[in-house]
Order: sequence, then C-alpha cells, then structure tokens
Amino acid sequence: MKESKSSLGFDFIKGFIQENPTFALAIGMCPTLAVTTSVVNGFWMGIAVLFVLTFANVFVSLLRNFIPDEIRIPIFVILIATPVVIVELVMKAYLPAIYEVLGIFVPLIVVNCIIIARAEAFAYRNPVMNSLMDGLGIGAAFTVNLMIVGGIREFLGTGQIVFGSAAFPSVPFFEPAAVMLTPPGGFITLGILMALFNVTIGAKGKTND
Amino acid sequence: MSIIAIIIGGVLVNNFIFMQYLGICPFIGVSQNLETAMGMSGAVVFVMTIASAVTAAFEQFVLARFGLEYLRTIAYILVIAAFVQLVEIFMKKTLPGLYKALGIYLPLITTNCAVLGVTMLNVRQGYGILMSTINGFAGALGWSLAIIIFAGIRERWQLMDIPPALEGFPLALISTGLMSLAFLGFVGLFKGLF
Amino acid sequence: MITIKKVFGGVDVPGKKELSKDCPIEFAGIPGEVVLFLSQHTGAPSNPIVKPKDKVLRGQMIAEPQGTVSAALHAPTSGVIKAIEPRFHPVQARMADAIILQPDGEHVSDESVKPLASDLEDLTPEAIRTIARQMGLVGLGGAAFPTAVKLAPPENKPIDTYLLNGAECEPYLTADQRLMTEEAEKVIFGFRAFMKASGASRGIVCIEDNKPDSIEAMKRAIQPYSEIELAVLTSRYPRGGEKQLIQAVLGREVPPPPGLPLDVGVIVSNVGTAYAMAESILEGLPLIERIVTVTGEGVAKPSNFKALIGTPLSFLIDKAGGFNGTPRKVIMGGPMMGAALRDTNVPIVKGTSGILVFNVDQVVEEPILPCIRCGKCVDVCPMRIQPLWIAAYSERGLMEQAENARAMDCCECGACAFACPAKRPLVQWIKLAKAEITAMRRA
Amino acid sequence: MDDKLLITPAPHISSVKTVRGIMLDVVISLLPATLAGIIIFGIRSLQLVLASVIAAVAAEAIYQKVAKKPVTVNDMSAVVTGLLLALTLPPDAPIWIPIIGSAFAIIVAKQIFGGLGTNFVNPALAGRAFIVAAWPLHMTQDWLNPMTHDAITGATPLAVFNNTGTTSLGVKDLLLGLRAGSLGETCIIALLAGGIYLIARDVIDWRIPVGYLGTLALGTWIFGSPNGFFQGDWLSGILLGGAVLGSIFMATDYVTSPVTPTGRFYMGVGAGIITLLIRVWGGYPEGVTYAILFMNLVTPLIDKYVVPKYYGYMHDIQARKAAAGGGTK
Repeated sequence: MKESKSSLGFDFIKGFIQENPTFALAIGMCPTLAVTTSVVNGFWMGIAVLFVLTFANVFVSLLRNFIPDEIRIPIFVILIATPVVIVELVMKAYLPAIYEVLGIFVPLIVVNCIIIARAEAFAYRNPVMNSLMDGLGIGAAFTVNLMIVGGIREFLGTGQIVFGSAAFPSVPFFEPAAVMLTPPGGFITLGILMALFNVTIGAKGKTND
Repeated sequence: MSIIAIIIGGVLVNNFIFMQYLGICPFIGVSQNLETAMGMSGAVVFVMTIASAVTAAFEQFVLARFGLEYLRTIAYILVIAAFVQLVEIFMKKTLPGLYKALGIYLPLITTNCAVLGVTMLNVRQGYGILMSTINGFAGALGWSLAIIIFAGIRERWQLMDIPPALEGFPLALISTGLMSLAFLGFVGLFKGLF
Repeated sequence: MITIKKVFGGVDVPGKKELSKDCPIEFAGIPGEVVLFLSQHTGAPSNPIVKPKDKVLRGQMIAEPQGTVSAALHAPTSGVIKAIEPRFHPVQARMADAIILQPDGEHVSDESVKPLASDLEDLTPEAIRTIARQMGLVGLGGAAFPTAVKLAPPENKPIDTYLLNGAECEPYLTADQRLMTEEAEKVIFGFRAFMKASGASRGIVCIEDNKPDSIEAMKRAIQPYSEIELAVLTSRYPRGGEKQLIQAVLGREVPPPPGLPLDVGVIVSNVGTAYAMAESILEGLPLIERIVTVTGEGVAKPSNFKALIGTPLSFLIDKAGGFNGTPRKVIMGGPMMGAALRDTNVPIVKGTSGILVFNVDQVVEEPILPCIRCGKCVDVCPMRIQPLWIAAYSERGLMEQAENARAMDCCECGACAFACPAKRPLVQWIKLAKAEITAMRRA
Repeated sequence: MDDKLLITPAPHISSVKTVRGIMLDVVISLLPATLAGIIIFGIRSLQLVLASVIAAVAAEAIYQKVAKKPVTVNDMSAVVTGLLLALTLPPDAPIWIPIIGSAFAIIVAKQIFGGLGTNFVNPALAGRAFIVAAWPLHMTQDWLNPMTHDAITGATPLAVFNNTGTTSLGVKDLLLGLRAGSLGETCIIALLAGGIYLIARDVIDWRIPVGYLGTLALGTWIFGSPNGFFQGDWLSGILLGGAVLGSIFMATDYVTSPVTPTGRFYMGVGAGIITLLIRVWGGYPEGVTYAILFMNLVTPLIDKYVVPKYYGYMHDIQARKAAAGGGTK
C-alpha cells in the first residue's frame, strides 16, 4: 500500500477540477439526475453524501491496516452503510420534508459509486488526515455540482430559485419550461453541462474516461 | 393493482431509466454494443427479480417481525451482496454457459442503483413477496428494454464523426434525454383500467 | 420466345445507345504501335515465346498460356517485335509487362490461319476446347475468363442450359448489338459450339428489348435449331450481369461466393466470345480483333470498330472523328463499370467493350454528402445486400463488420452508387472492403 | 489537353436525385397543407411557420459556425424540420414556442450528433415532444375554430372522439380540414395531395403511411367504440388528429426510419399500434408524436434484424439443412 504524499490542500481542491466526480469522472449519476430538481434538494443531498463520504473515508483509512485484502469490499459496504443509516435517521427526524422529496435516493447513497471509488482508490491507501480532506473535497465538489445542476433546472423549470422563504427573482419573468423538472430535462441539462465542461475546463489535456 | 398493470407500469409507464433515474451508470457504461447489452440485461433481470423476492421475504420475516426497519439499508445491501456472491458460486458449478455469458456483469450488479432501488421501492409501495418479485421483474424488463434500444442506437455511432467534447457520457446522457421524451407518451397508460 | 418483364432490383439508366447503334461495324485499320499485355485475362499471365526483333505474322502465337487458367496471345498483324517492357495497364491501373509490336503494314496472315472445320459434326467437345485454348479465347463481356476452362465443367456439375448474353445493359455501348445484327449466323454457330463443348442440351439467347434489330436477326438465325430459344428481357441495368441473367431467365440463384453458375447447371457467355469461337473454327483466326464502340457526347462521330487488340485509344478516337469539344472524362468500358483513364495513349485489351468520352456537361461533379439512410441503394441492389452499411464500415476501416454485412457478395455493378442521392462512391468503398477482406483471408 | 481528364471511380453517371432535390420535394409537398393551415386558421399560422423555419435555419447556421463546421444550410433539411414542427403546433401558440422548439430540434436532436444523417429521432417531433413537456398548457389549449379564428370552447374533436367513439364532423368537413386541430394536420386533402406527390417523385415509401393508417384504422375499428368491439368509426379515427400528417411526412423521414421496405412496413404498423394505445388507453388525446418517436428509437433494431434475404440465400438454407440432415442420419 504505497502512501501518496500529496498535500492536504491538494486533496481538497482536486475534487473540483481533475477528479470532479460528476463532470470529470462521470460517477454517481443516479442521484445527480434524480434529486437536482431544486438547489435546496441538491444542497441537502450533497451534504448527506459529504457526511457519508467523509465518515467512510476516515474509518476506512483508520482501519486500512487491519482489513484483510480479500474481504475488503463487504467491510467497505458496512463502513458506508452505517453513516447512511445515521443520515437517514437524522433527516427523517429533523428534515422530514426534504427526506420525503429525496425519497429512496438517501438509502441509495450506499451504492453510490463515488463513495466506494474513493474508499477503494484513496482512503484504503492513505493516512487519515488525507482521507478526511479527500472526503471533504470530493463531497464539497459533489454538493457544488448538485447545486449548479439543481439551480439551472429549478430556474428554467419554475422560473425562480427558492431558498426557504426568499425567492430570486420574486416574480418569474418568463414562462417556465416544466420539462426541466422531468427526466428528459435532467438528462439533457446534465449532458450539455458535461459537454461544456469538456470544452472549457476539462479540455486542458485531461482525458475523460 | 393487478400483475399486468405492474408489468406495463415497470416496462413502459415508469421505466426505471427514463422515468425513475435508476441504474444510469451501467446503462451508459455497458451499452456500447448489443451483445454486451443483452448479456447485462440477462444478468439484471435474473438478479433484480430474485433480489426483490429475497429482500421482500427478509423484510417480512426479519425486519418487520423484530421491528428493525431502521436497519433496512444495511440489511438490504448485505443481502444483495451475499445473494450475488452466492449466485456466482452456484452458477459457476451448475450453469457454466450462462455464467460465462453473464460472468463479467454479476459483480457489477451489486453496485447497480436499480437493484437496491427496486427493493426500496417495493417497501415504499408496500408490496408483499409476490408483488415485489413481479415489480422487480417488471423493473428489470423495463431497464433491459431501455439498454437494448440504446445499444442499437449506439452501435451506429461508430459510423459517425461525433464532436470530441460530446464523446462518451455527454452524448449518451443527451440521447437518454431524447429517448425519455419518447417514453413520456406512455405516462398515464392503462390508468385505472386494470 | 420468352419475354421477361419482372425486374430484380437494378436501376433505369438512360440507354444513350442511339448515338452509335445504327453505325455498321468498320475495320479500324492498323495503328502505329500495338501493345499486348501478358495479363489481360483472369488467371496467370501468359508466357512470351518471342524475342525483340523477331518478325511475326498476323495470327502467329507470341505467348503461350501458363497453367490451366490462362490464355494464349497472338500477333494481331504482321510486323516486328519492338520490345517486351512494362506499360501502364488501363484496367489494373498499374505498370504491367507487355509485348510491343511494330506493325509493317502488310497485314500478312500466318499459314496457321486457315479454316479448321466447316461443320460442328466433325468436332468433338474436346477438340472445341483445345481450339478455344489454342486461339486464346477469353470472355469478352468484361471478366475475360479463359473460355476453354469455362467449357470444361467438372463431371459432378452437369450443365443443362447455356445462356448467350446479348443483354448489353451498359448504356452507350452497342458492340454486341451491332455484332448480333450483322453476324447473327456466326454468333449462333459459335454458340452451338459452346453448347456442344459444355454438353448443354438447351441454349437461350438473351437480348434486352431495346435492341429490336438484333432480336430480329437472332430470331432468324436460331430458326433451324430447335434446342435454342430466344428470351427478350425488359431493359434494366444490370440485367446483363451473369447472376442477374440466370435469375431473370431461369429463376435460379447462383450460390454465394465462391459459388459459380456451374453449381446451378448454367454457363453464361457473351455474344462476342461466341463470334470469336466461330471465327476460330471457320477461319482459324485467333482472338486478335474485337468489336469496340467508340461513343459518348465527346466524340465527333460515334462508331463501332472491329479493332486490333492492343490498338491505342488515341488511334481509335481519331478514327472516330476526334474529340467533339474539350474532353472531361475518357472511360474504358461502360459508364457504370468502366474505368476513367488518365490519358488516351493506353491500348485496348481483350475485355474492352467500349471507349466513352464525356464533355464537361456530361460529367456531374457533386460533393460527397453524408449518408441520409434513404435506402435507395438497398432497393436497387441486385444482390439484395445493404451497400450503405458495407460502405460505411469500409469508410471507417471496420472490415470484419463489412465482411459480416456480406461485402464479398457485391457484383460491383454500380447500381447503388448510381441511385445514391448523396452521391457517395459506394462501389469504391465496397471494392476497397473486398480487397482488404481477401487480403485478411489470405493472411 | 490530356492532363485535365477527371479520374473518379465508377459509376460515371448518376441519377438526377440529390439530397437537396429530395428536401425541396418535401418542402413543395408541404406547401398545400401550409396554405390550408393559413386559410383555415388565419395569418397567425403564417407567422408561426415563418418563425419556425427561420429559427431552424438560424440554429443550424449558428451551431455549425460555433462548432467550426461547414454550414450546410442550403441542403434545405433545416427548412423541412422547421416547417414540419410548425405544422404540428396549435394555431394560437405564442411565437416563441416554435422558435425554441426549432432550436431544440435542430441543435439537440440533430446537430450535436454530427449533422444530417446522424440523428436517431425525428428532429421536428423531438422538438414538439420537448415543447409539449415544457409548456403543456399552450400545447393543449391554444386551439382555434376553423375560419372564425376564435378560441374553441370545450374539448378538441379528437378528445371527443376518444371518449365517445363518435364525432359530429362529417367526412366532408374532415377532408376539407374545417375542424380544430394543429396548424397543418386538419386539411386531409392537402396532405394527401402532398403525399401522392412524394410517392410519385419516389421520395417516400408508401409502406409507412399504408402500414400506419391501416393499423390505426383496424385498431380503431376493433377498440374504437366504447359500446363494444368491432364497431369503431375507423374513418374518422384516421382523419382526426395528426395521423395523416405524421404518417406521410414525419414517419417517412429517411434518417430515422428503417432502410428496408419490410422494415418500413413494420415501423408503420408499430407506430399505428402505439398511437392506438395512447389514444384509447393513454394519458394524452394524441399519440402520433410519441408513437413515431418510439419507432424511431426501435429503428436501429429493426434494421439489425429485418435484413433482405441475400442473393443465393436458398442455397445456404438447403446446404445447412443437408448438413444438419447429414449429421442426424
């Protein structure tokens, strides 16, 4: 298990550009499409994934010397499922409305490719602090992605973006295209955003697998 | 809701890919050509149907009885992971042909959102064991229909000059969006008739 | 008389035969230099048996066949062998060895040029085959397959019907039409020789209905022979293709490659070949001359020549009154399957049935557009395969998929590329695929 | 003199058909229906048609400029897409609807795949499905009464027909197009005139419209009437709604329909079945858009499995039988 000596800062930042889970690595598609019907939903889903990812990264990293290689996947699954259950219970208790809207996609975080990928590729090979930063970085990047996609779809789909009580713009100045809230809108919006990412940021020699 | 309504619901009306966003990663990853798509479909139908039955039974006889619903997520993912492992071992011995055909896709399936997704949906809809199995089968059929259609479309892309920025995921997502536009037509099909 | 209206794919092409169908055959004369390629037939090139500076007479063999599938070469006129050197081959589009003959103008025949028999009764099938081999006879329809080999079907594949191909479905060309109209008796004599050599009990002469004069002439010529019938087919390209003719006249389909007409008990020969057979038997004249149509809007006086094999194109075009306006394209063969040439000082070969000269306004130079999947090529393809997919695979170098799409079945007739609204060179891509697939199979 | 000779591969002559010619034929065949739409629903239709066509052509030009690709606007395919999309709109739809619809159709449904010949759904119908999903109110309420151009009260004739199995409109009204409906779908005579022109010019294959309308008529006859099977008014069933417009001009789009004649017939039948499904048991009054879009998706599979029997096919079958026969003997 070669331990990479990357700096903490780099671990956090890389989640946004080179290893952006949604736009560069194109993993974790299901939640990215399903819950991004509004900025708020995107935000809370992002936070949930951030918490689960960081929790899992830290514990995997802590136990990485004790986990026998052959059965590491089931152990990863347990280490990921535990924080998910925590998130479920916390959300059901304090944010029932959001929990209802996110529906089955909160428990589905367990099979979210991002988390298993980070656990396998990074946490299992790096010290705790790096894993923590990596978890926070990737989680934060994922949250930002969800909010961007959620924002675009909510704005085009409902004409305004709502934060709790405040709504920008107060009165929609165009007739909203309801399709943006439906699956076709989601697929097309994300597809176009990924293409734009490839054309702009990603084009600097980074091959998109 | 009779069996036919679930089947039509699963395949056309609320198709797992086009209407419920479930199982997108393998859908885009494995649809390069028709043979792999059919192989994956076979594996998904097999696993989703049995997984729904097993988790529904597990729900009824273990979670509900001992009031452990809050452990559902962990329990289901472990049950599915174990079940897929079991299936691999079982198939290696008795059905080598089928195993070889499905071989590379079986481990992939455990991380497929559609499998865990359908088990969660079964619980939400309050289906019993039989209904869950049928719903799992219907969902898998819908998923397979989608990936086979998409594989047919993607096989033609090798004959085109697709702009590099759109290569791979972006174009696949936009195409899935266009396909789901067509499936919008089935919304409300056979409502209340069965 | 059988009339066949049913079409099996193919396209309606502008006939354009009126330019030269009424010009009687005239001898083209002796050119300044005669170039005879050693390989102007399917099979192994022939072996030269003369050396530079040898004096040869008309009809004297100058190269012998190498192995069974090969053909002999004879001097078309008397003169001196100038050299044996590589020259640009019009059909194979590369340099190939050729015997260069310097004619002396006397046109003196060799003493071997004398009637071998006056009636078929005293010729055994084996004798006919040896004459065909000795006289260097090859199919004049374009494939130039050695006739002797064609007339020797294996025992387990009996031949019941022999088709004489007078369809000449290529636009502009009228060589076969003039030959049938003027020399019907000799053509039928040669045809009967073929039937006797191959053991076929029934013969059918096939002519397209746009050649009424030939139909009349041939009907009279086959009058005395009950075993020969006449079939008149509606004009359609590629009616004259070997496989298409068998399908239309006999309703049989040749098995896919490497299947041959032999496998369905049929042999198809061109009327020109039958005429050459008759000339060989009745006058002892080897295949040293053939009918060539020089036509097209770019020629002053379109005409049908009996030209010596190896005559340069420029000589024939000048004989046909030279160019009419500035030429844009010179094609050896018909417009559908012929090869565009770089310049006109290339010689005609045994398989050349016509020379076509187009001016600027006959040549349509359209950009190649992407395929819009209109399916016109699928509708017209006589082999019932899908040219658009084969061409698309070949364009991208996916040769295995081209092979799975049955690229090897393609008869290269050009109907698909003719019908394609996007003007895509489908035949070119498919030919490329066929070459690659053959190379892959051999490697 | 010789160096100017052109060396191109055989064949050296080609048919008069060109892509631009075909697209021109399609535009010409759509003019009667467009004219009828303008006469029946007023000048509003002309504004929608112009907006749609101009938006489509502009979208194609802009996309190709941005993507640094040769601008192929003069192959008229964008004009056809714009025109077709306009004909499927309710006459009173606001002007920005065809503009956004055409832009979506040309850019997202066609150009990002690489231009003409690469899209897998009919661009006009994808545009219309997008608009219906985006602004359902406009697309289900902006109907006008024929000739009087005032907004209709109550359901469209097709919705009435779906529920009651009957229509108050006589065949003459249906043929002349004197009914509420999309801009170009109502006047059946104009559509048939365009259809016959296209078939005569060998641009479209009759198998798709015949398969489509035949299946729809049969299905309507069997399931069309609420009071029992085999009593449906099949003639009104195919003359109402967008079936005639869709089957003649949309389903026959070369790029998104099968390549073989048999395959095209199956596409027609399939589209007919789905239109029936949606009309009789579905959530929308009109299923033509979704039926054709679904068959567009399935076209590559049809093309993969519906392949003409190649020349010499029977020999392979007999050879295989003989080999199999030999094996079991």
